[in-house]
Amino acid sequence: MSPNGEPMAVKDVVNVDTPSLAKNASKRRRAWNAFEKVSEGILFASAFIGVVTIILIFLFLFKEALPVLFDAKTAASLTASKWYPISQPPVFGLIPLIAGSLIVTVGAIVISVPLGVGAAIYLSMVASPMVREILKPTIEVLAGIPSVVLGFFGMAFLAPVVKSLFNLPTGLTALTGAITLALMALPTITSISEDAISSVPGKYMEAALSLGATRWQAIITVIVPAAFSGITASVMLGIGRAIGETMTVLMVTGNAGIIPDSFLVPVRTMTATIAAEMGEVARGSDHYHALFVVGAVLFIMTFIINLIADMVSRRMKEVE
Amino acid sequence: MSPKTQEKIAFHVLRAMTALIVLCLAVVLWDLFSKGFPALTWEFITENPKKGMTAGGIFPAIVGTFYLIVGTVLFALPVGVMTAVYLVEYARESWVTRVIRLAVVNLAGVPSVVFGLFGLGFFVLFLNFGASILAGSLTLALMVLPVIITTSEEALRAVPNGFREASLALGATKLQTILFIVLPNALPGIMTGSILGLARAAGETAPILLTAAAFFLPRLPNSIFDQVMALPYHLYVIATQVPNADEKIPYGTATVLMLLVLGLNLAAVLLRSYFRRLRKV
Amino acid sequence: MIRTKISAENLNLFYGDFHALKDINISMGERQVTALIGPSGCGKSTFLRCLNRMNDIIPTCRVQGKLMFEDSEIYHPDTDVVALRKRVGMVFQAPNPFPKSVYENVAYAPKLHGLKDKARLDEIVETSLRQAALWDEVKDRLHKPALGLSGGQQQRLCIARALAIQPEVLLMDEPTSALDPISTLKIEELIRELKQYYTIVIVTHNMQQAARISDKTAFFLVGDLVEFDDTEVIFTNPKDQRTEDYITGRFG
Amino acid sequence: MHCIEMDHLLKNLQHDLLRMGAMVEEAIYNGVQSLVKRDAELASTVLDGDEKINQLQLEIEDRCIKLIATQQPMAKDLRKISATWRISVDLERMADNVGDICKAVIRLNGQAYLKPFEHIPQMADLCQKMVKDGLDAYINEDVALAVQMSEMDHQVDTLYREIFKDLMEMMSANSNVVNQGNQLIFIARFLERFGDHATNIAESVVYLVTGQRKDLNK
Repeated sequence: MSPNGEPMAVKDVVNVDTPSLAKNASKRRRAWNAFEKVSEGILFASAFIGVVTIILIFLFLFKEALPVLFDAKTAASLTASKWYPISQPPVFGLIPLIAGSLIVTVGAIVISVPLGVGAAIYLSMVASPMVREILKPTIEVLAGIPSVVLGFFGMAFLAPVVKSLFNLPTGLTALTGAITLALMALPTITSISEDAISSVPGKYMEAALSLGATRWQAIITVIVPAAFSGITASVMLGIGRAIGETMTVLMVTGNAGIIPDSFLVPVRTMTATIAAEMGEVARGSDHYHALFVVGAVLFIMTFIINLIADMVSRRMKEVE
Repeated sequence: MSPKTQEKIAFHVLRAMTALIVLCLAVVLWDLFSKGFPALTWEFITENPKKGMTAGGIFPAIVGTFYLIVGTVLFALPVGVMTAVYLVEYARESWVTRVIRLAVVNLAGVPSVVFGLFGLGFFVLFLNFGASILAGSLTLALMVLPVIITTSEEALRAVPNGFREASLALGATKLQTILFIVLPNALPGIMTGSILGLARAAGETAPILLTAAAFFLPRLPNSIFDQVMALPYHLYVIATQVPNADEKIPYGTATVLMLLVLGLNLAAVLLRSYFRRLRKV
Repeated sequence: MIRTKISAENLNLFYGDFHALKDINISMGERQVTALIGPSGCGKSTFLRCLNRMNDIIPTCRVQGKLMFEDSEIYHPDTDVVALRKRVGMVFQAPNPFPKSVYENVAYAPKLHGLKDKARLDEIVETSLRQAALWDEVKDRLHKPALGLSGGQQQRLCIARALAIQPEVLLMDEPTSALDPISTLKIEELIRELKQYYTIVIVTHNMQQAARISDKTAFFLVGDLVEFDDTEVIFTNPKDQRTEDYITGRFG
Repeated sequence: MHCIEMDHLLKNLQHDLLRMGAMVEEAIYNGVQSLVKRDAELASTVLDGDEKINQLQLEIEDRCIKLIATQQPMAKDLRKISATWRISVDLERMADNVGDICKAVIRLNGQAYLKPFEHIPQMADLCQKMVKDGLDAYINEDVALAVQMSEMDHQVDTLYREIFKDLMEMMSANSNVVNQGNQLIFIARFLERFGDHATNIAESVVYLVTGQRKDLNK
């Protein structure tokens, strides 16, 4: 293993443009240095587009929502228990819409969290690698189904089932909405929880097993708590996805603007209201601005959920 | 009950839960495809809708969705990747960086219909683009931007720091290191993430509902300021607003949309595994 | 008389408020192997990374004092880091070849610095690989992925990659800590060979390694350069009690 | 994988030891010559040379220490260093013995001898051969040769006893020769010691090759 004798004479070729350590020693270096500066500027500018967007969204929602809030009559009706935008005078009660969004979301979460987390534990800790390699992408296919397609499925397949099962006048109910939304939230929850659980270091499991725990005890007492922040984040994202979902609920919840008293009645969510009515209102009318109020409320609610999710995951990180 | 029995029961319950999810998926796919595939004829794909959308094809909707996706890519991909590069490679911990991150996180949480409202207020009305491909694409782009930023960030962070150090130590500049080492290594991840983002954009209805989609427009758009039909919106319209349409039409439309979206997803998955295999010797 | 290649005069380095290097005075000779030893966190790697300014990556890092590369001040505001790094190459703790072919790894830096001539590149790749004692093992698989090589081969590839731009100084940050004993021995042999042409500064956790391969040894302790002398002196008759304690394993 | 560096350093060390051995060989030859030829001048030259040998011994010892400190020798490498070190010590003592012989020669200061030498040159020849054999055995790692040296040492011892007996008889017969007789007994005694040290070299060689201790000094 003797190297090939003489040092190479490449220096004349490679280092030709930098005889000294001084900056800008050559044209080429000067050009690069300038190019570096400009590039960083451009990158920074594009990174700021996100910030600009969120500010603009905020501004536009509230700019368009303000006229309703400043008009005493319409502002008063916001707390009404009915959403009758085309009656005379119109009633823009937000409560049924918020209630509608909440009931559907809660329903979806009640269904999807246990299933999703359970499946995540199964995939990451119980299933053989081959089964996981097949099932994880399979479940992620659910995430790929467009909401309008799921809505259509809910309408065409699920609603008749719900209708005949509970003997209802219509199958388009909060329950139908909750089930379809659960289908949408499931892959998010499963996939992210699975990642969180899988990324718990294997040594934890080994340590627990070496102390005489069964795999199941190790999973429940060590692995899942260690992955808790990731699981929480997945649930929060699932909630966010469910509450902001539009087309599915628009198509399957029946859209009745009243406060629901059970899961088996039609409800009207905030998102569906905007989607359904915005196309038909006159620009600049009270109704138009009222829909922006709905949008603003929705925006704030999701904002808060995101904030909570962020805080939870940050606190968990600090604990670790 | 012994721990061993507990374990057995628990594992069976978990297995059943997983099976239930897969079963749901199977039902959805079976219902859609069993009724949708028979509708997929050459005419259905290449012809305009007829008789008030109760018959005919969905060609304009397919083309419209295609235009919207292309528009979205053109805007979202460069901005998203550049943002990610800035955040991963340049940003130092400061309030500016924190604000950018906060914005991205919150942008990801904004409901699609709110993007629609914003697109309507900003692009359609304020910038006066009208309901158009341009307004729709920009709205969709803003919506998928966080997806692309986040996945690109992850892909960039997954590039081992050793590569950067090695390149810098060899006398490469920061930009050269990013261009020649970091980005090529992150490319599979970026592409996978971007395709997943686009798949989402392709299937979205709410943002284009208010900004781009035409209820019925049996011709192809002439410019980016034209309205277009789009597959998801078309499905919504015929499923809810056209009471006496042939069942084949919504099912067929849903199937085409699914094939498009799942195809994009599949492409992303294949791409990822292809690059993974390429990595290994 | 051995010419001084790198020297530090009252060099201080801070990470934020943390004083990581304290008044370092040292002078390293041309074509000598200088080993930096000391317990973890003693500042030896930090010092090594000053020499090609890899510490620049860390935002909170501040440097005071004088650090000279021949006649140029390394931390002078007008110093071009890129030009510096071309002359001061580095090999890292874990082998980190780029996920490219063997050939592309070695050709990376020459290409980067503007060399396009294919024949010339071929020549550089071959010579660098020969110098790194790797040529015979990889000459039939130059265009296969570098990640298919063994750990020891990867590290020698990294050395070849650093040699391809003909640096004058080679910094090595624990280059064998991730390798098995046989590969380690090969790298050590290589270092002895390379010292004919290059000034080598090596950080090592392994005192014995420092003893085996270096001409001079510097012992660092919590940011202080405690002792710097001929390796044989350090290992047979250190002047400072702390050095003695460390190398005899009676530390702490 | 063979450590090239270690081999290189060991070779240097070995080379120094051989150099030292050659110096000792030369010293014993010249020392005995000075005795036979009653050449006090030669004797003092040899005596001066002793300083050089001492210096070389220190150098070898230093090299051994540095080798152990820096190269972490193991197994045979380690035995080689230890054997070399010990041999260098024996060689240094042997040189001292030669020095003592030379001092005796100087003290005799050209006196005419009682009778022609017979046994002492024989002893000297044997001793010289033992140094040579010892170093050959060391270089070639030849255990057989090393073991044979035990026999030579035995002969040296026998010769010494005879010389001692002869000289005692002569001295008790004639008190005028006590002084010269004493000096000659010293000389024989130093040669005998020289042989013992040479046997030590053989023992070191056996240890170097086999790792076993063997007593060759019976």
